[in-house]
Amino acid sequence: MERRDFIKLTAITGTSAALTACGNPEHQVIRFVPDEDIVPGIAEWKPSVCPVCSAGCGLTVRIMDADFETMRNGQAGVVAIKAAKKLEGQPTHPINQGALCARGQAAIQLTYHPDRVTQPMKRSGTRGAADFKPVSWDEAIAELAGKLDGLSDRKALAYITRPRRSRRLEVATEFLTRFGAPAPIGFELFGNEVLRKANAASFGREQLPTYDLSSAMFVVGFGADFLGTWNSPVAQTIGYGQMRQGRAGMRGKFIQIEPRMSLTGANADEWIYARAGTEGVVALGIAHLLAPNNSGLAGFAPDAVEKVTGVAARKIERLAREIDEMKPALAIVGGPTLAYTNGSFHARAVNTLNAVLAGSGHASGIGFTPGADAVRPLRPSADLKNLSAQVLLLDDANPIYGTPKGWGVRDAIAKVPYIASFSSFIDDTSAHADLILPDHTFLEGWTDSLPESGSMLAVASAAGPVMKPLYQTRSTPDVLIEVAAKLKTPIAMPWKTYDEAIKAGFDKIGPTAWDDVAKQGGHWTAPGAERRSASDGARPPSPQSPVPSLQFVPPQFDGDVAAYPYYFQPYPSQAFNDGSTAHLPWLQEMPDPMTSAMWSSWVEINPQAAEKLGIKKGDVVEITSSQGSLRAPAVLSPGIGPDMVAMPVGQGHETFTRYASKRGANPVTILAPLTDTETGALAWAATRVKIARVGDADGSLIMFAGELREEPHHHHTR
Amino acid sequence: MIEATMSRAAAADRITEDLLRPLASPSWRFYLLVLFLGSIVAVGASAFIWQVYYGLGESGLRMPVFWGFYITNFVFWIGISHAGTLISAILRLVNAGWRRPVTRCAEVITAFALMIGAMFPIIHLGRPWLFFWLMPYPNQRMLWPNFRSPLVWDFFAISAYLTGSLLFLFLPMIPDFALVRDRSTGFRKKVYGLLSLGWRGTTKQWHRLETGMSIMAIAIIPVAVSVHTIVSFDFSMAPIPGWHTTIFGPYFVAGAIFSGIAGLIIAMAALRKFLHLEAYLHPLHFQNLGKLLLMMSLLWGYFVFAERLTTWYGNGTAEMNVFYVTQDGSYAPLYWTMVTCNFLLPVSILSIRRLRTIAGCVIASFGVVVGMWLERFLIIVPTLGHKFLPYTWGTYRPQPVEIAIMTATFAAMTLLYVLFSKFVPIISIWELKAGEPNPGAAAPGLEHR
Amino acid sequence: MIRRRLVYPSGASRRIMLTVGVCLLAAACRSRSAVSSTVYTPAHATVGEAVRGFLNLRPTATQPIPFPHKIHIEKQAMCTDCHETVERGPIAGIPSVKTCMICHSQIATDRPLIKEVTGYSDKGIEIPWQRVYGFTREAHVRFNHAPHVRASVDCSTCHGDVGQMTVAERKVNHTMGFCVNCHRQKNAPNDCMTCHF
Amino acid sequence: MAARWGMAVDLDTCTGCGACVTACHAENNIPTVGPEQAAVGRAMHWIRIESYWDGEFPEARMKFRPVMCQHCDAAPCEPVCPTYASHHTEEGLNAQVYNRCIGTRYCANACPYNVRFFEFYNPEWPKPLQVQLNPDVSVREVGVMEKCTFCVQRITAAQIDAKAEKKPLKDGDIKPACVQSCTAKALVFGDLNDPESEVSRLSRSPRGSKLLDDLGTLPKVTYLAKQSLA
Repeated sequence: MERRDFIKLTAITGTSAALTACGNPEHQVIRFVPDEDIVPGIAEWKPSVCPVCSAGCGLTVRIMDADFETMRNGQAGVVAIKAAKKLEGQPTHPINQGALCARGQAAIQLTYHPDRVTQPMKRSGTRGAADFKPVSWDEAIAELAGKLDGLSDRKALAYITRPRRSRRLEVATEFLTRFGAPAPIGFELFGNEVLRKANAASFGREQLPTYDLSSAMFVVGFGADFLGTWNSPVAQTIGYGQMRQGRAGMRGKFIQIEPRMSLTGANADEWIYARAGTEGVVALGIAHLLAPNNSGLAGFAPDAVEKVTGVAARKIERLAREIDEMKPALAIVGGPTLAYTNGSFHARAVNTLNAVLAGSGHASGIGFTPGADAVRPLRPSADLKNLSAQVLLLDDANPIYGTPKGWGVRDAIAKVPYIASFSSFIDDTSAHADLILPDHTFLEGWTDSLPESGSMLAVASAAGPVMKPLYQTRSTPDVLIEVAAKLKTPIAMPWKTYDEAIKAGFDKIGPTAWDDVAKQGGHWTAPGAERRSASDGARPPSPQSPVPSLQFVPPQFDGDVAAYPYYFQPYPSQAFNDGSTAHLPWLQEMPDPMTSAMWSSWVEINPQAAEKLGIKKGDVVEITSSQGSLRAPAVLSPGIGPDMVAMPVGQGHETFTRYASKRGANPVTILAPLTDTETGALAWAATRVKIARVGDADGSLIMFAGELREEPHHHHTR
Repeated sequence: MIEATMSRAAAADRITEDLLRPLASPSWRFYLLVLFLGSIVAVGASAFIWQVYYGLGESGLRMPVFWGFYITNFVFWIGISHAGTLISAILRLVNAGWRRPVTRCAEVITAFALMIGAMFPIIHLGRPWLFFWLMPYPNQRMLWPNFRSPLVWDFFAISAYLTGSLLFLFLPMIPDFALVRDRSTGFRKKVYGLLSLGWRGTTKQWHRLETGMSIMAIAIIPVAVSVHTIVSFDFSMAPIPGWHTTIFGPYFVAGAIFSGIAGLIIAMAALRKFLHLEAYLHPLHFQNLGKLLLMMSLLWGYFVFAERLTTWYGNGTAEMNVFYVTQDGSYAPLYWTMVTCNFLLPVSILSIRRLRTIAGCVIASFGVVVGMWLERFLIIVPTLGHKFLPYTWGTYRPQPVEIAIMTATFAAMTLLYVLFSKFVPIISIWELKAGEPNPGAAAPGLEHR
Repeated sequence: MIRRRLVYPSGASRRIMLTVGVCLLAAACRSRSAVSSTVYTPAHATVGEAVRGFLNLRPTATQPIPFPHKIHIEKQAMCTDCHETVERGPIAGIPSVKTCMICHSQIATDRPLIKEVTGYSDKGIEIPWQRVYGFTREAHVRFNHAPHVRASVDCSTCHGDVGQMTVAERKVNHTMGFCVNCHRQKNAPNDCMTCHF
Repeated sequence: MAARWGMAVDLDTCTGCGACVTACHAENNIPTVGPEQAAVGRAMHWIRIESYWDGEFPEARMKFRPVMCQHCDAAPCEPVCPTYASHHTEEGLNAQVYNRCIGTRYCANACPYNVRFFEFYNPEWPKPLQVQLNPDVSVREVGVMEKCTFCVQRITAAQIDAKAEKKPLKDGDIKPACVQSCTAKALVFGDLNDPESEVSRLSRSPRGSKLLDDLGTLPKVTYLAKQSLA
């Protein structure tokens, strides 16, 4: 039936009418007089900022006239608008230098998504049933203000958002502080608290690093998917391209060490499998061989390392030799490697290796984007665990989807008497809201970002609206400011509007900074000027200083080996990252680079392991952890250890628009609530599972590719 | 002496009687059959409308298998069409006496099979309403079809062959139409009168007819050969594994005649049974056709062997991928069924005289029809599904519309045949009489031969 | 009266093909009134529309207000005053009622027709002008005015002497032959890709 | 001299990230067909990133190869089209003329690279997704074949502007959507008739080769081999 609906030809109106009707009266639709001056057929370009991840890439948006179906005083009709047509990288932006990743390209569909929340809504059904009825903005804001006034304890106001450094967040923080509530909780499933803390210790900067890949001759990656989803992928990929072919006659070598081959690992000259939770030991093994003064690393002689990690001592020695020959070298750690209970150890281990590499007479390839202090710190994700609030504000965060059952976020949220969400879509968490105050999309309102990494220049991106709002939505910071004013005892916010807040920030940077916003969508010192060596901000130890002594902290995994024989690695998918873009049709239909899967979720299993279990490609398997179980089709991948299964995060939403609801499975639901022992950050790669084949292929695995071997028959007959 | 003449005359009359009997007012069985077949055709027609209405997506076609059942049927029916004209033309030229009862039912197959086959290139179009862009016609945009395209060659080859076969079929019917005209009254008389083009059986007319027939018989043979060669070009011109081979021309022509004979044998057996023509279609006819079929089966086997061996021996990666999937991959069951039906079955039956009975021939023929259909399918689909880049490999599952349309064509063939045999003597009466000793008595004007 | 213009060949022999084509096509499209639908698709709204598109038939545009080009031109208005973007972009642009009001908020406000215009403007609704020229969707023509204007092709070459018309009429048949011939004479590019992409 | 448009793809820098795939959808009004249709092999990606496994665990490697229409100089799809819908332009583009296409799908069968896609149904955009559609590119209807055009709309626009401003096109002025978005700058587009253009330079590279070169289709896309040191 669905298919029939999908395929049936249906009537056309609106845009097409002008073309096909050719004066057939039956197709005449009312055309309203546009409230902007429309120049038909001629494109203009306006700067903006990519909203999809915290990298904060600069955009130029192509704008042209388009017909939009709308209502005016109760009358349905068509009006010509200036509409965004295409997002492209902002060529002068220091982070993405004109490039833009797949998720960024698809971001334009956020604005035109058919299931957007088009106006404020009030819960009309039971909690979580996602039944809402429209209300006016005045009602909505009055209601929220009322609820806030009603708070006996002002600390009982909680605000969950994505830890995305921006003036936008500053407005929220300011609002909360002045209201007397605690700072916002920055929630991100694939957070980087472990690395920030470790960098604070090693470099004195609690910040994600910026890597100088372009001048490196040797790069060692430890689990970091820095070409796919991690940190500032576009900036890093540009650097990677330079490292490979950007320098005449020189080509940098790249090695990735991880238990499951990530997209980044797939691009390595050599992919080295290390037992889950031991990656850092390999780093120290290499450091041990390279450090002139390695007493601190006594325990990490190649043989010892081989025992722990399963990486041959010979290999480690070879690596050390090659690195020594091919300097400058750079080590990158991130992703699952930092998501074990001993994540901090790995971070420190790799930082040590970098220190050693830098120490031996080369500029460290690690730097830190200046201006990290521009925003105030947020509360860590872990605070969600004991979340207890009277009023909860959800800003672009979906914790019910992104937290393990063990954190009890679902129950906590159920207990919160009043929840307001600023989301543009009804997602798993917003479905539980009592009030929805839909935000503009990044194209319709002001937007800004203060990238934490990706450039050695201080970057402040900001841009005004590139098109008029399509619906009755309002910019969330503006709403907060308005609510502040509507309180019984109004809070005096330092700014009247969001853009004022942004401007204030820019005026702090410099006199001309604000003018650049209109010109290029942000302020940064012109590329080239004030280019600092990548080691700035880092504190490379002098060659003499002894390497700090490190002890290997073995990882703990939930579930004992006998019952749960396989490590379980959920990983950010190339299309959906942490799942926040799963509702964009282009990304749903984009074939996954490694498996070619579309519209699906799947479980990656090592072929040998699969053979033992009698699992063939596409078979439905059940993955069970101590926390629960899920079902998904199997994909056989030679890029994963026989002791591990992996699954992309992104699908398996309960509710998230027509494209993502009830599609596939969500691996987060079976994660154990283990945390990194030092930082308390969620250790999302620390769960063990068992797998069982539960059925034949059920068609839920949709592949674009027919074969993933170039000579399949030679392969099969092997 | 007189008695002899009498008896001969009597024989002639008997022939006429027997062969005109089917034209007499038909029984309820006939109407039932027509209704039944007609409804199947109707279902097929509506399936096509449905497909046009919703889009070609209703078929099982997909990337990269863009051709499936429709083109398979196209090649299949064009193949069947080689039964008649070619065979009867050859038999006429070699003046094989036993041809006389066979020729017409053979030529009819050609005419109808061609009409049906020629529909498929239109049925399979993404935008069938623009089918006429395949034809050259003057227009102010100065746009012509692309004469480099084998599909355009098809258009010309098939239309030429169809015209030729229709003429070839019609010429020998004229005297019989005249015969029917003379024996009928009223409206029927008028119609057959028109059809018989004022045939009076004068020596001049007989002479003209004979010349015309022999010209057609000679002309039609190269046309027939060229048609299926050109059909084979649809595939062999594309530089993709399994298609791009020089053997396809002869291979297709042989296959066509092969399936054609099988079709003819089945048709004749049916006629013999249902129109009670035992007296005219003798086991001898089936034996002779059976021998022909056996020969073609061996020829076909030789072609397949040669084609497969060279592929396997050459061991080109791309070719071998197709080779694998057909020989021992997902298409293997179909492949080996094809070999059984086209080779093992007919050879084992027909090479034994005892088994070369009517029943035996019919069984073998059914095998061949199935086998040859599979052969066309196996030429098209596995290749398209396994081109050079394995990432793009795909498969194909036929959908209801395709199956409905295919079934309809088989029903249509039968229907047309049944109707034809109701309105035209399915065995050429005058030729048959001419075959009798001292034909002069039956057919005045043939003495000069 | 409907003016017939067949891009497709006319004449006895070809009419047969057309009829068959039309029948197929008629089957090809759902008969459905063009009610606002929740999806956008290039599918034909009605059988009628599909057939018209196929035969390239179009009724003469009947304008809600008989706009007199002649008068405006006589009043020294330039084509480009109202069809603003014709020199800059692909689309000449049917002027918004806003444009009309630039002058007619003062000029000739008392005339009944101008009152109608003002009426539309007050209601905030565009005057439902009907297209005089234009291509069907399946023609896939991407015409760009600007380069033609730059190549100093006079408006009247393709639109007739609108300056002398009261209500604009279709004086020139924009058949492919028409375009191609002109491109030949001016040896402008004649590749299909020049216009169809 | 007329331009001869070509592309170079550096397999050593391509990371397989998929930016080009989405960018192409955004630029060229390529419909998303939805899960049911994608499942039967009707997903449309004018540019795809082929990924191939090589070897077994733990020595397994993965190769990425972006494949779009190779705009062959001797394109097998062109002669077989009965209506000239698939033909070669003066600038060496392998054109697909939608309005002339009657949907025989012969071109797709003849194409050794399988880069041609067919509109099996009329595409649909739940409103208001259609507001994003690029007005410079046709929205194709049911029954026509389509494929990568090297973003001919961008080429044409650039040429018209250049003519208007009376200054010649510079190398790099024209960037198809995929090239424009490519994060690792692995895709380079330009005029092969200009020996100085970057794409010409790369096409002459010793690392360069053509896809299925031995078929003699003379592609205008050059693939620069991965220089693996492993």
